[in-house]
Amino acid sequence: MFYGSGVLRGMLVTLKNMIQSYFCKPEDGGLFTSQYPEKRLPEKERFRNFPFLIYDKEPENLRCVACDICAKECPPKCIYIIRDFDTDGKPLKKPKIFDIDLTVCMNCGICEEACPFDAIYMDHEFEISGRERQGSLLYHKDDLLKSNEHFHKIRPTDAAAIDTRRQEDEAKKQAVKKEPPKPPSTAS
Amino acid sequence: MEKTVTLQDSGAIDTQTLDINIGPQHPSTHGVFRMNMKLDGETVVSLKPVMGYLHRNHEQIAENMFYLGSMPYTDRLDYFNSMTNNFVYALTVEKLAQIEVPERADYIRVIMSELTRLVNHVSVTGFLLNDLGAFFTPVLYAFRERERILDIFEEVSGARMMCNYFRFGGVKYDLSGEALVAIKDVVSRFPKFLDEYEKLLTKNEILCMRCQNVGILSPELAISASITGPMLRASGVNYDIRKVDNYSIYDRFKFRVPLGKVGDVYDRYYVRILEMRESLKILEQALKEIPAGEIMAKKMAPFVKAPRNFKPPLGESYARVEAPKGELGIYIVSDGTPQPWRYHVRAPSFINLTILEDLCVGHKVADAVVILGSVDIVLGEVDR
Amino acid sequence: MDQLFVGIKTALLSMLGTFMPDWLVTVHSVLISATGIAIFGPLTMMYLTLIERKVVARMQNRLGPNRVGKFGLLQPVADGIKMLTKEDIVPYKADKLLHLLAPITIVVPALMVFAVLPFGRGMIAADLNVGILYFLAVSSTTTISIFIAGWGSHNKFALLGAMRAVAQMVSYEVPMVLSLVPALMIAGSLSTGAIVAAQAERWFAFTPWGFVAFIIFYLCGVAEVNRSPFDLAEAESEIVAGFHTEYSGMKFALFYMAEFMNTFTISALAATIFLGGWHGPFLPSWFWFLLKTYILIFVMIWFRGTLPRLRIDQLMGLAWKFLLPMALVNVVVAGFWYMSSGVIRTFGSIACLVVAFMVLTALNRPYVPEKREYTFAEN
Amino acid sequence: MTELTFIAQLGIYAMMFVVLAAAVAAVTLRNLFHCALALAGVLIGVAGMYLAMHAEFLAMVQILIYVGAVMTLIIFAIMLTQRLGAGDVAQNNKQSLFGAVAAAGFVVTLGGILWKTPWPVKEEAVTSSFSASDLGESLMTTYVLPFEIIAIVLFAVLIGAIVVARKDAPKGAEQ
Repeated sequence: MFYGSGVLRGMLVTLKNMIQSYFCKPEDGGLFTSQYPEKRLPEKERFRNFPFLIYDKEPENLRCVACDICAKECPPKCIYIIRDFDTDGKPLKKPKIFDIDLTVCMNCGICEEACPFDAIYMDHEFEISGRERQGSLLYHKDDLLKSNEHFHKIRPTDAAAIDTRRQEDEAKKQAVKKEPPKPPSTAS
Repeated sequence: MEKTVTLQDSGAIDTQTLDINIGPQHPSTHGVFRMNMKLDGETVVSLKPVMGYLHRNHEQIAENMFYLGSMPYTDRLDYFNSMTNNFVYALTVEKLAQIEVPERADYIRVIMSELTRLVNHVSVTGFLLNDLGAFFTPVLYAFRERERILDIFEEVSGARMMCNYFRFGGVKYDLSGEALVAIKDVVSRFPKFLDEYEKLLTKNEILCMRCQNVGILSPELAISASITGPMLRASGVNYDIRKVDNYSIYDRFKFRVPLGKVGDVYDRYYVRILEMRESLKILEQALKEIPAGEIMAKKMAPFVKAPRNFKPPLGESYARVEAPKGELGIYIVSDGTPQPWRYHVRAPSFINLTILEDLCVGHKVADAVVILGSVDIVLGEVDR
Repeated sequence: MDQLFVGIKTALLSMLGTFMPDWLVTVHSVLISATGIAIFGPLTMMYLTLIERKVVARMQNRLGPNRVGKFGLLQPVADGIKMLTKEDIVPYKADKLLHLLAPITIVVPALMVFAVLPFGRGMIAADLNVGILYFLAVSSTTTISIFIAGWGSHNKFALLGAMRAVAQMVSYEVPMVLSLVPALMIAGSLSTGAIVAAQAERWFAFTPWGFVAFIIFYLCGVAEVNRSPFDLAEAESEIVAGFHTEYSGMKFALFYMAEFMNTFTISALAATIFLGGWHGPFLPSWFWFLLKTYILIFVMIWFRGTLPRLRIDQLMGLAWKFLLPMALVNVVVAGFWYMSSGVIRTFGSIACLVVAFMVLTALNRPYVPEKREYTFAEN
Repeated sequence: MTELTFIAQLGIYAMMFVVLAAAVAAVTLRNLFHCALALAGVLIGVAGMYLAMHAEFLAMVQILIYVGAVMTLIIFAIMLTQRLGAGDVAQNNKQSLFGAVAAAGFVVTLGGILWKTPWPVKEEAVTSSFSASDLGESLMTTYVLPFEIIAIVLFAVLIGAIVVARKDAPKGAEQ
């Protein structure tokens, strides 16, 4: 049409949006920003942030056996594990030191994939801040430990699937322990 | 201020060029990128791009890392489209190790990369308008749609921008029911948004004045400088890798490739809008035909739990993908060990930047900024 | 209600008159209206910044500032305190005197211009019989302060910004003055009060020439104030922040204040000359004046929320090759409108103006958007 | 009302002093940009004096023309030429003594003439209120010929300026 019509049509779009922001719902053109601290968006289950170690019921019997696979798999190498030894020097299946440097970790989730003992999973908690660069953001074992209930709370379906799988392995192991293993010659 | 450059013929007053740095820290260089410009008044006389501020040694790290380890690093290449970066890395390794990808995984991959194309094109037109001076309104309309797609990425892969979702031989998680419903909802709502977006922008006289016949890229220069992506198609050259290579399952979808005629900033802007409409067509077809089934190749099952002892056979392979910014390719030479011997990324933004000087000389300072915006670079990919 | 403020002033003066000699009372009457303006000016500026952020936010489907105070009402106070406490950095090789002089010389004209605006019936601080000329003269001195800012901060971007700003302001003053000529011609006097009186029964904007003059004056006003789509001087995407790149703290706040007060005064003047100033059916006169002015300010904010920016040579082209001839044609049409009467009066002038518009768009071929077609490759 | 006129008188004398000071500064300052600003100060001071003598129209036109346009031109010239605004321009050269003598001679002769001529001041010219519309009428009726001639001169100047500017950018003009 006439020379200024494109500009006017564009301005009508912004005016329509301005009016809609008062009257419409967020889906069809209304205010789609949420006021963060007061009102939070629903968390997605697969959302992954920094990892955490799982323990069943008490913090002592954590699932991690200090096999160091996740430390080797981690691309930016931010996990540091030292195995625990009992009084007379025999290695134990528990980590004495398990540090994750959150300033280095890029929450890619490969440690969760590689861990054969379902010991390390990605957390949902993202409001983490530290006053200085090295100190508080280097999480030690006790900062990382979280209960299985917490895991169920943040990731219900995954936690349930993992628990059923662990129960089956448990049952299979019990079954194998009960009747003695057949001699290898007769194994087909 | 070095020697004076006499631009007019002899006898006229000789002027002095103003040496200006549209420096690494500047509101409209889309990241840390410096343009060392010589100006005569407002007109650009010479322009030297300076890059490398965001170099993170990605290729060297990949050569000391086992294969799956550098998958999350590919997210950081073109941090706007992490899915297409993963796609090309997965394709290269699958070509190297001859891995067959199941049907459903291929469909998921196409859906995800077309969604990233929507995210990228809609944000780029928004940023282009930002360089033109529209005070953030088009960008925020674009980001409203981008948010909806990023929510889908978060629901599917776990992270909004750094998805790390593709695996060699398939994808990490399956596409749940509600995720499919959410994607259908976004895809059905997008055309209405695009019409409103076009009503705001395409016929806008000021946009036409500022973008038409600015930064014209001739097809010959584009081909000789190996420009790819929307920039090449805006100059009228019909070259879209989805059609040329037919990689993955793109040959099953009916879609067209929009081509411009003049090849200026306006054509690059409008070709991207038309490409978004084509991506929507692909998404509709893919969402209709997605089959049920496996999402991970049988061959790769043992390596899911132990990624580090995945050793592809000896040899080299180069796969390329039509990333939203152009032809993104990864070249790997493997020596049988779990770590690639050579790993190189062909970054489209880097190569599209080489002709920035030819486009900008003769235009005004304001045009140089707009031309940089229309070239659509992301410094993560340029500096790697 | 209409004479509320005038009543307050007269009451004050009579109260003062009891114990003061009468010459001191006249001095006080000037002082009262001066303090009235000195309070009103910065106050509108503060709340204009908030209104602008809220309106542009709403256009972008978000809320805008709502943390400081109930609906973000204390946001301007917070901004003010922030500006006061921010360190005021003067570049090393900059010219200290000029760097300090620029913000002062840009705020003074912005405040002086309020004197001539008719806020309501009988509420003009100084009803000069050269009101409009006073407005133009004072607002043309801001070009020099932009020069001082550009040169004083010894920064290439500031220099570029100053050059652009001055070229823009000088070349937009000509069509602005010429667009006022028809209104002054019909009203017969330069004083703002007389112009408002002349629009008692029919606002100038409702006459054909008045509408065109209003559009031209308004566009030139937006350019004069360096606001979008003509905000070339402080184009953040090209030359960082133009002439006030090197300013921070209170000096930057002064530039900000000058820009917003100029926005208010230009809209107020456009409302006075073309939208019948404080004329309005039953609401009090000063309310009508503020309502019209804020509507025009809303349109300026609306421009900022929507339109991209013009390039420097297109900007010049628009002023010299489009607005100026249009304003000249408009002066002739206004004369024709004044002389003729009846049907040919309105239709004749409208036809004339439309033809001029078409001819000018035809002549400005490079600025008119071309038709583009795109082919689709199948394979 | 005598106190008011006394304060007004005081104000006018203060303004005159400021104008004189600015004029001296305009000539003697080292940095050329500061001189230009001092000149702007002088012009605004002169406009203030017109206001004091109730010639509002003349004051406004003075500011509009001189401060708005002429000063802009001067500052443009200073900023655009090399090394002019940088502030280290040599102030005086060898002929400064000879210049001073010539200036003193000029001041003396001018002062003498000013002092001796009887300024014929008619009574009603001072008190008559003079508005812009009277100026307009007189321009259109009695002085219409000079008005037209000035218009033609300005027109010629405009065309001249465009022609000069055109010659400057023959190559890049039509890009």
